[in-house]
Amino acid sequence: MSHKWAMVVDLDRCTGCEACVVACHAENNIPTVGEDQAARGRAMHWIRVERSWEGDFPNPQIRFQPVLCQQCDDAPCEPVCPTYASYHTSEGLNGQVYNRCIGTRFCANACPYNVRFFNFYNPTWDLPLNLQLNPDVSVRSVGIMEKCTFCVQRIKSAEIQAEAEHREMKDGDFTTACAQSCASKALVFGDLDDPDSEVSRLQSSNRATKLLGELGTKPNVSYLERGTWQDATSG
Amino acid sequence: MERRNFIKISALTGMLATLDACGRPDQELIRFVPEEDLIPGIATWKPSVCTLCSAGCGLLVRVMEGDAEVVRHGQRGLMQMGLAKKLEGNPRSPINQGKLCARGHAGLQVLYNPDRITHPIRRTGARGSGEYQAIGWDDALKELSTHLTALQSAKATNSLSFLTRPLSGQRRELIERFLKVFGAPPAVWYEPFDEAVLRQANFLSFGHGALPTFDLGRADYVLSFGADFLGTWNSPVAQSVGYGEMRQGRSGRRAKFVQVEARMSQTGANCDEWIACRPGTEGLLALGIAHVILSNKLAPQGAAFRAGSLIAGWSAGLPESTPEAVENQTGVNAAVITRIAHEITKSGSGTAIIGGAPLAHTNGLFNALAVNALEALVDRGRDQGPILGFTPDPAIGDAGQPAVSAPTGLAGLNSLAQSALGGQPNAPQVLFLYEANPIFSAPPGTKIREALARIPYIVSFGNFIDETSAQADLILPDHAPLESWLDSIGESGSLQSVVNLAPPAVAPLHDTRAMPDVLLGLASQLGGDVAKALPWTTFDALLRAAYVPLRARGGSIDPKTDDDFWTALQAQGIWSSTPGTASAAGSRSAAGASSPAAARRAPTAPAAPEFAGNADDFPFHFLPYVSQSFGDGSLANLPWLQELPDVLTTAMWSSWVEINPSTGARLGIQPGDLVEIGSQQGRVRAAAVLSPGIAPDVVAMPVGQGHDNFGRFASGRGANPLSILATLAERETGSLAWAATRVKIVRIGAPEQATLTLFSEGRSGFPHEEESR
Amino acid sequence: MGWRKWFLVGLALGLCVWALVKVAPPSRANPSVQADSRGPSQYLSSGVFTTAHSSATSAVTDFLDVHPEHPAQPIAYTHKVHLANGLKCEDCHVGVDQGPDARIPGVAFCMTCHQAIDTDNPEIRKIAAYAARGEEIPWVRVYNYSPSAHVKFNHAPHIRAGVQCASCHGDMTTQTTAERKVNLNMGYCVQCHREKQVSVDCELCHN
Amino acid sequence: MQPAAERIEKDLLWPIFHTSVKYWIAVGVAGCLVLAGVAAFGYQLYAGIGVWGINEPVLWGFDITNFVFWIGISHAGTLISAILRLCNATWRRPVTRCAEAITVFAILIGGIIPLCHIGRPWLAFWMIPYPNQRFIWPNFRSPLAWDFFAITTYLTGSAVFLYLPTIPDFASVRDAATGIRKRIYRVLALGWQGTPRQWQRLEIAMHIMAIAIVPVAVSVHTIVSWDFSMTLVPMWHSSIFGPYFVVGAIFSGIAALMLAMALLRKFLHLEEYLKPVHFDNLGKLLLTMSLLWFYFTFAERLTTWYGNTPSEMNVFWSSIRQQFAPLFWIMVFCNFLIPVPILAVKRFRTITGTAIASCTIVVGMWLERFLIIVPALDHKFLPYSWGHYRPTWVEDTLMAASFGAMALLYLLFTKFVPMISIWEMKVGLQPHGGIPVSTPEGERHGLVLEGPLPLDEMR
Repeated sequence: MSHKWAMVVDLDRCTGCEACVVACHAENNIPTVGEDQAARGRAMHWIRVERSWEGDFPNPQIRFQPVLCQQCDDAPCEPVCPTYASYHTSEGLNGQVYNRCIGTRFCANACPYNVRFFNFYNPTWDLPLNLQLNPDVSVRSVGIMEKCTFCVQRIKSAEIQAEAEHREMKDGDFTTACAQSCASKALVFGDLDDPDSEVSRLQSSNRATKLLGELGTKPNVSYLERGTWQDATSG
Repeated sequence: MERRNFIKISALTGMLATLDACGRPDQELIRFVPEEDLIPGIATWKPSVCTLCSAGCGLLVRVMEGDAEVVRHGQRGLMQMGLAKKLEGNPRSPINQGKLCARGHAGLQVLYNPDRITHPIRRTGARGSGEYQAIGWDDALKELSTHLTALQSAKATNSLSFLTRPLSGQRRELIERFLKVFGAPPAVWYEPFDEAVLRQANFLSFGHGALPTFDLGRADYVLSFGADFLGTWNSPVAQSVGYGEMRQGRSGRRAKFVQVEARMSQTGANCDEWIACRPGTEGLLALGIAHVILSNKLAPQGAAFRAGSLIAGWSAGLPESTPEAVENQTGVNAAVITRIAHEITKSGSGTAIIGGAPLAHTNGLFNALAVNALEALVDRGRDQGPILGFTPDPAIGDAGQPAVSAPTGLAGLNSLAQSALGGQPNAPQVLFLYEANPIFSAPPGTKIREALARIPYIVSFGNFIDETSAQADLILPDHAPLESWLDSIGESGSLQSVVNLAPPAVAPLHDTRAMPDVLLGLASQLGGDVAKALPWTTFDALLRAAYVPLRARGGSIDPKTDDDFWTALQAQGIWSSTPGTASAAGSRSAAGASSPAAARRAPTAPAAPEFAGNADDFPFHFLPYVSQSFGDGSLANLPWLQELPDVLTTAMWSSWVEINPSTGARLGIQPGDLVEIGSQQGRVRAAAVLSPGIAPDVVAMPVGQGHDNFGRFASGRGANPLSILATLAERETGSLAWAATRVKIVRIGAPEQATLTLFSEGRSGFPHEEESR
Repeated sequence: MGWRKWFLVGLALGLCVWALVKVAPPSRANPSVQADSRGPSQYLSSGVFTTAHSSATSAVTDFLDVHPEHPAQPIAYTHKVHLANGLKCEDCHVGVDQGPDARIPGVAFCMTCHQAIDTDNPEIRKIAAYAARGEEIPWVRVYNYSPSAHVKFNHAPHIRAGVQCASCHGDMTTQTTAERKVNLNMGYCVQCHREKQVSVDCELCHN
Repeated sequence: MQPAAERIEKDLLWPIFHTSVKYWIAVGVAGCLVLAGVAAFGYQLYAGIGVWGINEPVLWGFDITNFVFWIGISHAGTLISAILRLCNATWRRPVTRCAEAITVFAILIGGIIPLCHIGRPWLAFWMIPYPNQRFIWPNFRSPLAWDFFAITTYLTGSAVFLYLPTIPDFASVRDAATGIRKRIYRVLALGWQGTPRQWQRLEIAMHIMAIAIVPVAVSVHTIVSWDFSMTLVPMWHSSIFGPYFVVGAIFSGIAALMLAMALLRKFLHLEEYLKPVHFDNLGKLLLTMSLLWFYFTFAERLTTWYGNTPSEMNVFWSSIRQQFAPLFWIMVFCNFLIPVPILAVKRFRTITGTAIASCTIVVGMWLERFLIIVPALDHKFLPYSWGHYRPTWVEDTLMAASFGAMALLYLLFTKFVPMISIWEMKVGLQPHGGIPVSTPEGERHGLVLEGPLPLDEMR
């Protein structure tokens, strides 16, 4: 059975707590770059919570929007890579093959969402912080581009598990680290090829939009817009 | 490559490889025989308890085999052992329901922190000089027990003091017992942001001296007075779960959420309507809304039960608090007050929450009682009873929720300091320090630093050097939480009683010992009554004795024998009572009326807040707020949290001051400028952030940075707002009124002189930054 | 005009030295260090784990995909004998059919049999000595991937698919201590996957 | 009045056999720059490319700016000399060689820069399609792969194009030199004897090359422009980029050429060969290109402004009004406002005048590359992730090194090869301005078929 992995982000549920950000760091061996590097704009957050202000005191409006790799069907990052390090996997993910990456950084320039992150140095962990590293995920070295993989290591192990139990994968067998940690259930991950999955259901919501959809990148991450409050008193 | 060359090269390089391997320390270390039998590459999930805040979320720890450098019987070596790789929420926990917040995930970095103290050390240089010498556990404990026996023989047992943060569960129980039998005064539970005021208020209004539990998933209208309930207040994960439901969980019913606060918090950022209210007048605003409700008969007057009767003039319909009058006091438009009163009563099930800054004023208790009364008035529930409830206390010994009576927070700290400085006969001779860092987190007025300098012998159980434990003479490092037996008793966040209990998830990495085990060891060394009162040799024995009785209550675990119960409890990590019965017991009810203390109490008259510093010299209210990442600063040494961008300002690795753009324009302060905040107590410097989400007469600053001695990740970074707080206390409960300080603000220099690291370098969305660009 | 040449060469060298000395790489290891106190040492310092190679040699061997073919082991173990005595691979290499890695048996495991069997054998005495000291036997890995390959291999599915151990590890019945009979490089994997018409999607192994 | 054949021989071989102190100093300085660059690169390899100023989201900075700049410079020589050869402009003769030399060296430098800029240079060979057991090939959909092939083709092409017409001159050096030099030049001259058949073949070969190199040259810079325009990045994704880049390339190329000519004329005392008429002609060409460049720039900016797409306007204003405005307006001055008057007015179109214009244009065109690359990356679609780019000393050093390398290669070239084609000059000596009487072939090629003057006469 084929899979089409996708995520739905409900902006009405998102509280901007950033649990997803740290969960991602923990799951995917993302290095902390330190203050001076962060100041140079080299902090690595595969998922970030973008915040925008509208209006002014006393009525400021704030919008939170988690942005991660949109796993586009027509990804601008893929064709530009001269070595196929960035390519489209058989399951429709935007794969990033670390050991094939020679670091032209073309993919990150081509990405409209700025969700690709470059290892400007060999990442370091002061001992024994290295013991926190997840053995299922490779630790990237200098000169390599990296990005959200939809926790492909979890996908793989879930597939292997299902195969070992001689069954098809089902919705909820696994989820990504960010979605798993999301208390308000703003992030939902699943398989669009499974019509009964929750993502399939949510994606058909009339609040669903795509980030920069007009660019035609066909993202697999959908956003559900914020709702509004209907005043019961004024009927 | 051709076969022959291949062999040649491999021979050569193989040789070289072995050569350069010889130089590597990890090759020289011996390998210990593994202690447990793990299958490589396969993860096992072990329950644990999150200790990074007091909410008591249940954890599942992903444990996998790996090589670690450990200390066993005094020797360093490599061992194949189970290593914690990831923390997840425990789905069994009724509190966090399998979810986990940003802080929680970073618990891993407490365990693996490079700055942990790896073995007992004794101070050799002057206090705070950082000169220590390693010392064996036996010698350390001997030294300690000799000091204690000296106190006993000198009949000065009451000059032993224990300074820690509010704990729950058996650690608290153990400490209390130890002190009691030893003859020492009760421990000082200090925490800058303790919730004593709210507990007292809830005790009076609802008969539960505990933090509230809001079933937000069912709410139609949430009116929050300063409570950052999605970020840092009470039980954020539980409340976030409810929030998600109240927004999109029910088709066709989306609750309205109104936030009242002077500085927009992360929670406030999510609201539908944001109301800036004059600091400290939240209670008056609540009464204003109540007035409209009562005068328009929008809700039956008796609906507030006795929560209302605690407010003067309630029965008369609060004639004083007309919207117009309240507008003058609070600065909130009368029309808005009236509208909200109508909306909240008509919306279905509304609820009012108070937390954070409103409680941290001299009139905090009044604010709390007023909001509680409003809550009682509007929260009549729709179908399944009111939104507000209380987690029933499983009543295990008296180890449940921190008692309101104990000398909590500021009061306790003050008395400790005064007795030490005053040099009375009962002045502390020996001080135990555990998980409290008052030198960093207490206002300078408490003189705690000077007081500690006077105490002859200080023992710290901390596993990090921080400002306070740097004063210690002897440091007996505790295990990291994931290496220890953990237990906690849920105070809020669930309508079932919840008991978390977990065995160590991983074996200890360093030569450390759990504080409870050390105390028990001490007790047996001291002998006599102390030993009799604490017969257990290890903490887990104590835990078992304490929690096995739960089996009688049924609940989530229902085994045949005590042993089964004990093993099941360890395996699941959670015991929770059966929902139905529990919620009935826990839900707010007239039960409060029966609490005598409340009955005796005279109705509270509206009170205005007092502030330290007059409005002319110090024109701004100073609002230090609990940092999303660092809490009260005790988590500032976790790199993941340091590099986590603050969601509103996107600041990393630094602290900042939030100022309203109009104020900035008036004082010629540009975004990123270095500014100085001065109060009567002192001054701090940080970079300015111009934020539309703050009132013009308020400046806000996150707590957590500004450590001068807290490991490589936190030291010398940012500034500590607590260090300029006045020692004002809430009038009745005496807990720290941390929002009652007034300050002035001066521009010092250009952004180049400040260190503000923003994750969003580009147009951050602050309209004013764009203009300045 | 020879001296001029030398003068210029000297100038050039001087410039190079200046370029090398002037600035060292910005700190990654310790965020709290100041910008001016940066030095290259942190990339090698033992207090820090980095993905960099421990030495130039290891970098070169890694680049050339070169491995010692028959590393010396602390114990002169013989697969030949054990297999001849009817032991199966997974008896000792536990977990190979359950997960990604196969365990290399530890001293405790060896002693379960060798408490009794063949105790006079000097090699077995060595093992006993390890056990007595409470030390693990420092076996040397024979088959492993360089970290820079960023490759994840999982034994279990291969075994379920009926791949013989020998097809990747050589015929152990003829070996004493393990030898790297097969150079497990990507070409080897891909070839087999193609023959068996298994997916050769990069992310099957690289993530 | 044309100098006599002997004078030509003597003047043009002079620099090869005589070396001045100035020359050594120049070589020394250029060499130091190159060595510094090598050192900086080594340091970058050791520490990681983080020692550059690039960051998220500006992942290309000085590196690609210089890459495009040098590829641009490389477009003068071959293209011009090819075109001039094909339309048989006789005044081209003294110009062609130094032009072709510029091309070869610039493309060489431009080709090396991408190898230095990638994160893991030791794996650069993966750009080459070679059969391997992993069954992996380069991604031929990637503009970078196209670049790789385009540049290598252009490099070999122009190298040959430079070498062919040099063969007879190598022969003359060979005959003039002694000892080891003689042997070296004998090899280089490929046993040139100047027989009619050799002349004929040479002519045909040069003709083929001249025709073949033009489309290659055009394609190269078009492909370079596609590195940008094939993406969705605002202000990059534009169909005008192909011609725009080619024009810009020729523009900067001619400027560089004229600069080189002016310097050669001064230091190699070629006043009688590189005459004001050459600068005048090329000056006119430069003027045309300047106007063309302005037209393209104007068209590009105007359409963007008129289209008023928010994402594009962010980039637009950032370069016209906000942080990049100073650079932008300097560029306009350097590329248009300063050179046009100088080149348009006959009185100013002197050697000095054109040299000044060329200088400003070289600077201006470098700025143009920078302004195409950085502001766009700086202001991509999501304002939250905008960034800033500040180059570090490493990038500065590498950039200086690229100029140093150009100077060094050129200096060495002048030392080993006559900078003006001796035999072509001699052809110019023929009566009727080099239009011979004999065979129709000769007429087409403007060449005398009695073969060159016997070389022994020249001593």
